[in-house]
Amino acid sequence: MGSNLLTLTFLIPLAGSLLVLLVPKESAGRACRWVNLLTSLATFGATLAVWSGWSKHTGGGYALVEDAAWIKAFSIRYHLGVDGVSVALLLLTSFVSLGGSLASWNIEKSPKGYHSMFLLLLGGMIGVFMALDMFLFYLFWEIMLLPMYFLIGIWGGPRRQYAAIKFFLYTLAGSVLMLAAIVLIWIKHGTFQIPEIVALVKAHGGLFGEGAEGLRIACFIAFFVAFAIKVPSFPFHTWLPDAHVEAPTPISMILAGVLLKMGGYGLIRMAYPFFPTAAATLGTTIVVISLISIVYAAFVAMAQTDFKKLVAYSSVSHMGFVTLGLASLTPEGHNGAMYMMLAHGTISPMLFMIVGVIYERAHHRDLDRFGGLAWAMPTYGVLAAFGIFASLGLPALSGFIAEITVFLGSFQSFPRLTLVATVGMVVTAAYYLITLQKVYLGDTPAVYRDKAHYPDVSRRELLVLVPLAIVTLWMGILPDGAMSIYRGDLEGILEGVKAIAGKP
Amino acid sequence: MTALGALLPSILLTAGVLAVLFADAAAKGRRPLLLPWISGTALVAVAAVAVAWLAGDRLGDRVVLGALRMDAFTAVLTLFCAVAGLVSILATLVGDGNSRPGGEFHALVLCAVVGMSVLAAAVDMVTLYLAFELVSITGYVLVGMRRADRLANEAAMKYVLFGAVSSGLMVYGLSLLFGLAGGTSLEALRAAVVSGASSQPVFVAAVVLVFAGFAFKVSAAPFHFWAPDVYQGAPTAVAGFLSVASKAAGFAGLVRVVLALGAQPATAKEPIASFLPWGSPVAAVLAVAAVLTMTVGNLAACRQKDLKRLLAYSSIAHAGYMLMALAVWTPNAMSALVFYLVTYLFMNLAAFLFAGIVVRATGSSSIDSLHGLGFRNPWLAAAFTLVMLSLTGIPPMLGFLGKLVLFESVLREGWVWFAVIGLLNGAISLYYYALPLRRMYLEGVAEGAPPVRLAPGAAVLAAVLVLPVVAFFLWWSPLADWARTVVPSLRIGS
Amino acid sequence: MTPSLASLIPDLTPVLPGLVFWVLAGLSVVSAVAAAMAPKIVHAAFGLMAAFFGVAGLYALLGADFLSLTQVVVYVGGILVLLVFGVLLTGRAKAQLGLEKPVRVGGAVAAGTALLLGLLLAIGKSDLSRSPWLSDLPEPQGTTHAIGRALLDPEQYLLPFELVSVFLLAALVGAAYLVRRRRDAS
Amino acid sequence: MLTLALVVVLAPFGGFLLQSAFGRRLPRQGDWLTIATIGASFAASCALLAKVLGGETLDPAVVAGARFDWLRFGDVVWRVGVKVDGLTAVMLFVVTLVAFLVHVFSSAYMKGDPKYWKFFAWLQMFSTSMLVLVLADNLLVLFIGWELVGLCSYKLIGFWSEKAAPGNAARKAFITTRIGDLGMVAALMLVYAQTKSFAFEDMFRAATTGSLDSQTCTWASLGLLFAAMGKSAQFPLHVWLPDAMEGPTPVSALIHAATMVAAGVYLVGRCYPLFTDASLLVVAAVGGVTAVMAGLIALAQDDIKKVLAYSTVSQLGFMFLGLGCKAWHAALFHLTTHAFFKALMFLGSGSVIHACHHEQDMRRMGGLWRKMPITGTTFFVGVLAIAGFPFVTAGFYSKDAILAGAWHMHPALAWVGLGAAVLTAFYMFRLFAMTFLGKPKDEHVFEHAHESPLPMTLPLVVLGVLSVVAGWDLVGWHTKLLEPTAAAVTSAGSVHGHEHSEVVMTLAIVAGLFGLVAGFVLFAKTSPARVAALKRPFAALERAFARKFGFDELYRELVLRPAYTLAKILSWADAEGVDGAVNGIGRTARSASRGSGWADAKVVDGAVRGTGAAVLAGGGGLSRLQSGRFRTYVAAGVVVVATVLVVLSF
Amino acid sequence: MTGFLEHIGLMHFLTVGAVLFCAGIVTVLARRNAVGVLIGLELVLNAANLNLVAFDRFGPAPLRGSVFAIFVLAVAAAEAAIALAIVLNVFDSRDEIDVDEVSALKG
Repeated sequence: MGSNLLTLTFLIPLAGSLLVLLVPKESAGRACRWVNLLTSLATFGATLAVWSGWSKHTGGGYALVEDAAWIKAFSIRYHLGVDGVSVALLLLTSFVSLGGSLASWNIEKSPKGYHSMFLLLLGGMIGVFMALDMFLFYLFWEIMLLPMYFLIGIWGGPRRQYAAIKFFLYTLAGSVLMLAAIVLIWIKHGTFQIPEIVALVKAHGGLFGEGAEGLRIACFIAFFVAFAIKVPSFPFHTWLPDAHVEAPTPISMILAGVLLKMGGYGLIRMAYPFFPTAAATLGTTIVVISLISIVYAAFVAMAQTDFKKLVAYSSVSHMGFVTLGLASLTPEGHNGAMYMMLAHGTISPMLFMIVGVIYERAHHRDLDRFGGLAWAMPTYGVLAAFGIFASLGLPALSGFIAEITVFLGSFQSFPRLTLVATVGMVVTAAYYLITLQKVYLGDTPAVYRDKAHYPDVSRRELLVLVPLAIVTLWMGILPDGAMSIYRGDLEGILEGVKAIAGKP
Repeated sequence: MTALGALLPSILLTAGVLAVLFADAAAKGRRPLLLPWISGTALVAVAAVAVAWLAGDRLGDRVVLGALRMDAFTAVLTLFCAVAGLVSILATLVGDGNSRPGGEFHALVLCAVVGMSVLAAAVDMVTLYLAFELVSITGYVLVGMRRADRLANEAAMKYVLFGAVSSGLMVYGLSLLFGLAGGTSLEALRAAVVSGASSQPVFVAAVVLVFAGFAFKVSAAPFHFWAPDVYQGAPTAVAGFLSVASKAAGFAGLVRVVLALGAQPATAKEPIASFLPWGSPVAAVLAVAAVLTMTVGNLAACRQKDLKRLLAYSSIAHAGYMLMALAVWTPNAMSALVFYLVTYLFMNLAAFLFAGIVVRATGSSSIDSLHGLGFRNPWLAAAFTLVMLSLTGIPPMLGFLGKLVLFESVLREGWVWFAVIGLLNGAISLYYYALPLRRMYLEGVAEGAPPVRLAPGAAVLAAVLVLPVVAFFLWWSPLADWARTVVPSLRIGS
Repeated sequence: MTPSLASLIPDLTPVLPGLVFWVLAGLSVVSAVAAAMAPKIVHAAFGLMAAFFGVAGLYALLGADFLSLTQVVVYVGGILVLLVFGVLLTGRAKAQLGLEKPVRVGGAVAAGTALLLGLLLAIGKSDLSRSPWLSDLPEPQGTTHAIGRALLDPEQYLLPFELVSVFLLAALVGAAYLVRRRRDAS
Repeated sequence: MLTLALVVVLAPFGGFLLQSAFGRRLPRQGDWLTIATIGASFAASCALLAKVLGGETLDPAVVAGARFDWLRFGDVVWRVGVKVDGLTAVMLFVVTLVAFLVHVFSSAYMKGDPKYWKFFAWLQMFSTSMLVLVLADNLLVLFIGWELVGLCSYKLIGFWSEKAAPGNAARKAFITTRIGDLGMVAALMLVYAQTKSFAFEDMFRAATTGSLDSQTCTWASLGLLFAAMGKSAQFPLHVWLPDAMEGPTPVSALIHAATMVAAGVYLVGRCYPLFTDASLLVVAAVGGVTAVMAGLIALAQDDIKKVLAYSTVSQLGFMFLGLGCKAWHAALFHLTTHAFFKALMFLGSGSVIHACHHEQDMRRMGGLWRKMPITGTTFFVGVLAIAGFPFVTAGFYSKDAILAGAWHMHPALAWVGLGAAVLTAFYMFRLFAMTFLGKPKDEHVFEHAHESPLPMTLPLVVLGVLSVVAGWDLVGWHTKLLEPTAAAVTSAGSVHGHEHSEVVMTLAIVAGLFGLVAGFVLFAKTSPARVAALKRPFAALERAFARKFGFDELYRELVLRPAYTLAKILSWADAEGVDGAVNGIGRTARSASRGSGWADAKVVDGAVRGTGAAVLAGGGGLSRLQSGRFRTYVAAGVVVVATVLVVLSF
Repeated sequence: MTGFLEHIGLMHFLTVGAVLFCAGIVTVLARRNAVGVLIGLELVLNAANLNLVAFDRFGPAPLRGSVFAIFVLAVAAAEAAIALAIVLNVFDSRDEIDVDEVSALKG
């Protein structure tokens, strides 16, 4: 097991981030773009290697484990490992980041800073998905915050400072709660290692021993809030629209594509397995929160006039499915939630790229000022329609499979509440079609007709959009391919949780 | 450890004072760089002695001359204050204020360090009071050093008047304690407290009054009002010296006094989430003060427009966190306090150094003067950002470790709500620590702004301070273990 | 002097210490209040002087002869003179007016009385009050000799004694520096 | 047998891929390619029909082999496969035939349209998804086909989406059907929760053996009905169909006559075992009401395509009525016959519109028979068929069977059916008379009219023949096909095969003839002035019919407007409320009272800003305390010490 | 009647001390002139000294209080000197020593 492939995987982006800084000043613009692209490619390759490494690993538990003592005083270990769930999300991260690095091709404002922050962010994200020591997990979680603050803050839109500080404060407040919970666990049980804690929970039927149910629920809430801010679910979602509207296109892609999945991953890896009983008792509240996220965000999206804000709210709505699926504690629910993470992880970057393409040309995102773009830019129109219908949940595309599986799963545990969620499908259809019609159909105002300013989608942009479309289609028609990666481990985790939570 | 051995640091420093004064007189105005050299060597010598004490085990923690307890804690604090003094002197050469101070400046700094090292070791009320006052009056003069500057004068006046009144309260409190203990030594006081003196109402009154004095010294609420005005009026290096050295000495003195007063540590330890352990009045006062100080520091800082005032409120907030450790009062918490003090030293000195450099370069200490610094001098801006984030407690930086160790010790005692308030306070602090970042990076650079040049000396000093802030993470456990060794010598509760 | 005069005055010896105490206490308290409330700062300074004398008397009553003498010499002779100089030097200052606006004085007095109430309650309730009467205590001997030995005895107060020398040096240097006419352009 | 089924589906799908990829560059923009593929599919379905007629059914072994595991959850496996039985064979035949004819018709009708190739691509995709829907062996794949059909109809209705109206119509269609689909999703969830599988066999076995309790069955079947109402534009979800006429006429013919709308009926037919008596009653009620309502509305329409659209809605109502009355066999027979003559009439109206340069208002037409004999005659045959002209037309047999079934169930339902039949005959003949008979009302239109070219008239003739022949039990084709499936599908249902009760037949004949004669008298013979006079008393009624009973306005007020305002309020709340949660009720109440519209100055924007405001307010308070004056500093300290002393000493 | 005259106990001295202490605090709060504050300060220190001497006399340990008082006295002297120097500086730079006017640094 001595392979240190995992360390390599997250070191490549960090090394790239430093390398970019050393690029000579005058050719800064062109050179660091390429460094960024090559590093992202290398990272993607590394994740593929991790995938094959993982598939060759037989026997339960985590693959490619690297475990070394790090800080003896606090029994913190440099403990990395992957299972099906992490591999799937690692692949998603590197794939979306590859698209992101391509999309950040013409960043003029101090490119060296931008690309080094970009790669630092990538390193942080990859680290989060493979850390098995809770302290290391927290470390990566925070490392990722800093570059995101600068990326939104410096290269963002007009109100970027406000959006950046809001993003930073929200996530920091959440992670501070998580830190308290992590330290409490360490105090009571003396370990930061996730596998050990899960084993403890399995052995004693819950952390903190008998009679500490109140503390267990408090800790679960701490974890849940920290991750719900990231997901984001209903009460904590207000940072997302601002962050998205102000972030530059490639960063919105990564923000939507990967950062939101960390919340879900955290719930799957830590919140539910650590406190199954608390999860069961709070099940109904979580479902209600998810329902509000789905339906509320869909309605708010309908009233938006800024294209990007609309897509942001639709992300909130779709991510509501993740918490809904997880709360149902059924095989379909869990698999559906994970599938929604992967599906949304490919569809939303595509949508943000589409918004980015038109923003780069028109320099505004006001829905009412667009019209008939499908005729002015045909291929762009087709791709946009594809993205919109994928996000709408049209069958033969990945969105549909995820929604249906989550519905089937959550119906078994919360029949009446799930019916409320189906309303979301109609509202989503409504606002997306209204947008499609406002922006792409109808008559084309003169300004969008001249080819000079509004050329059709360029080869580079195609290189970003088409792979995402292909994956969405593949995941829609043959879902078992993607699902087989994480199904085994995810259901193993679910069995563990259900055994203790006492759910039928 | 002979009496003379114990007094070695004070002797060296006093010799330094005399040497500086004579050199200044001899040089008659032609102020060579001799003066900083003399004071520098004196301080380095003292630091060396302290390190020798720590390395060797000859400390034997005996009480010397009836007033000084030479244990590891004293050695650490002496080393701490010597280093702080040295850095402050170097910072003055580099920062704002007159960069070629006269002999008096060096003399006063050395006297202050004498006071601090004695305060850290004092186990007798009289010595404690004297050392406390020595540190204060040197502070008053250092703040008022720039005689021509209206603001400096105003700051000095407020500082001296507020300080005098607070120490007046303290002396009155000490007099009452003297009555209870029947003797001036803290040992006698401890004996009295153990034999039930703490149940007397006058004891509580005395505790509150004594705490008033120490609250002034460590700028804890409600005696923190002087700090923002003084830090803004004083030269930045002096402000840095006050915020680190005199505060650390204040904490050391407070530990000694609480060691005596809080003989029974917070006995009533409900298992979890008991917010105010009314076990002993000392713990209650400290806990309330901690929460008050943290909140005041963080809330007020959010509205600041001036960099030095912001750093003042930030140091008040950090005093609040340190008071938390005192309120919890367990061996674990004490080692966490020492650990936090070390992290606080590096962070705060670096922050005030950078503030000094910026004020010197741009002439004004308002946060807006940082405009576009990120592009005008990337390395300085990057270092300043790292320090700011470390003060907030963002991981891989040093500040996070300090907070982690601190909150771990608080949580271990089951004070969950106390820890949560602290953590949330930390989160709020991001808002004002990010203000400078915003000015430096997020607002782009005005074309005409001149690039800010960093003097080589300042660069070296900055590097020395910032390096541990970032790299400390790698060898974190040695410091944690070492901090743990310091505590047993304090002989708490035995 | 005819015994009649002596006999006129009632034999006060048993009551003398009490009488002296009340006189001195009265003097101190009244003069302290005067120092606080006097409209002109000069009157406040004189009030303070009277308070110093009252306290010096109390020290003598308590048998601390050396201390009452030092009190008179240092406080009245040194510090009071210093303050008076301060008052005169800043005489030209616009704000020669003595007291604060009435509402602030009222607030100050209220805070003061609250503090006094708290202190007296605390002291009253604790068992300090059951200490023996002054008159029952043994006769006080001269204290100067004992103080002198205490100051230089390494087991007692030798260290503070040395420390106070550094302290005074620092004060001297500092004060001199602050008030030196601007010889240099610092 | 299995390969045939696969060819039927994959041929048009291949056509779609090729056409959308290379359509533009192919000669004649690839219309021949698509016609060929749909032709192949039609041939395969004929072969399949012959095989099934020959009694050969798919042996289970082959079928099982054809299945493959699509998704696995724990121990549950979702299998996906193909199912061919009598019902499927009939549906395949109908769909592919009509699709083929529409392709041929469009090659002429759509000539010269800039996006000519794109039209055929989407026609192919539509056919594929319809065939997937029909061939699916489980409810999930059926649902996938169902939604894809919705997508294609969105694309085809909104084909000319440069103009706003088609775009809005397409969106309306998609969203209304999507609302219906909610029912399908609910049904899916209900069934899956208990049986953990979607395959029809498992479902029906569970339904019959009772492992699916009747309560779930009823709710599931009502869900399916709701979806069917959406897709087949039954009352109250019918609002989208008339607007869908914005699409090109061949689209209306293919989608809104034969296939898509029929999918609803097919769904109910396929999942018949799920329907308990209670749900069947609802089906019948919905069918009946829709038949009558649609008939009345059709009466008052002047646009030729809108009349046909409402007649489709009415006929579908008829079929649902039949299904509701357990006349499963009759309803599906009517489905097939209706497909033929309705497609005929739509294409006929297409050729009329094509001839009169896209003139759709009947009031401007008249006397076109002389100018367009073939279209005229075939159209006349269609009118007779739909009116149920006795013994000759197919319509008569199928409608009669439904009425017989209805009569058996409950006489009242039969009378509703008869009423609808009269209305159908009446408005159909009115349409025919106004278009083809009488004097031409608009010289310019009449002048210009000419007979359509061969590719448009040939399909009309074929459909004309079929709408007559289909009725005769030539080769007893529908009995052989539908009977076995009927037996398999309905439990001990009292399904009447073909037996006529004489009373009903005579009534049906009388109703049909009466309608035709009345139509003839009123519209061919009497002058328009007298007709107007006759109609005057019913003017108010007519206006109500014309405005489709105000359903559009009703929905706009009840559903759309509240939805938009709710969205606006929530969006404002999100920016102010949830975000500004901390800034106190007072301020939000005040800004809400001042005409809430989020446009007013953003008082406090966002939770961080909310908490931020609180923090800043706190900071503000403190900085006021930091007044710079020494006095306040000491006072604060002393006050605190004093209070602590006083408190602690008590 | 004469009882209250003979029996003078520790309480009496402590009370006088407390009154002096509070008078000092009131002076500090009430006086606007910086020198006035110094006067108040001296009063507070005197009160403390009085307490020390009183405890020394009534308490068991010999003469510890007086030594402490002497040191307090020394400190008071030095402090007064420093404070006065600073006040004079302030007077030089802005021609007034009114504690309330001197409030440029605030917020």
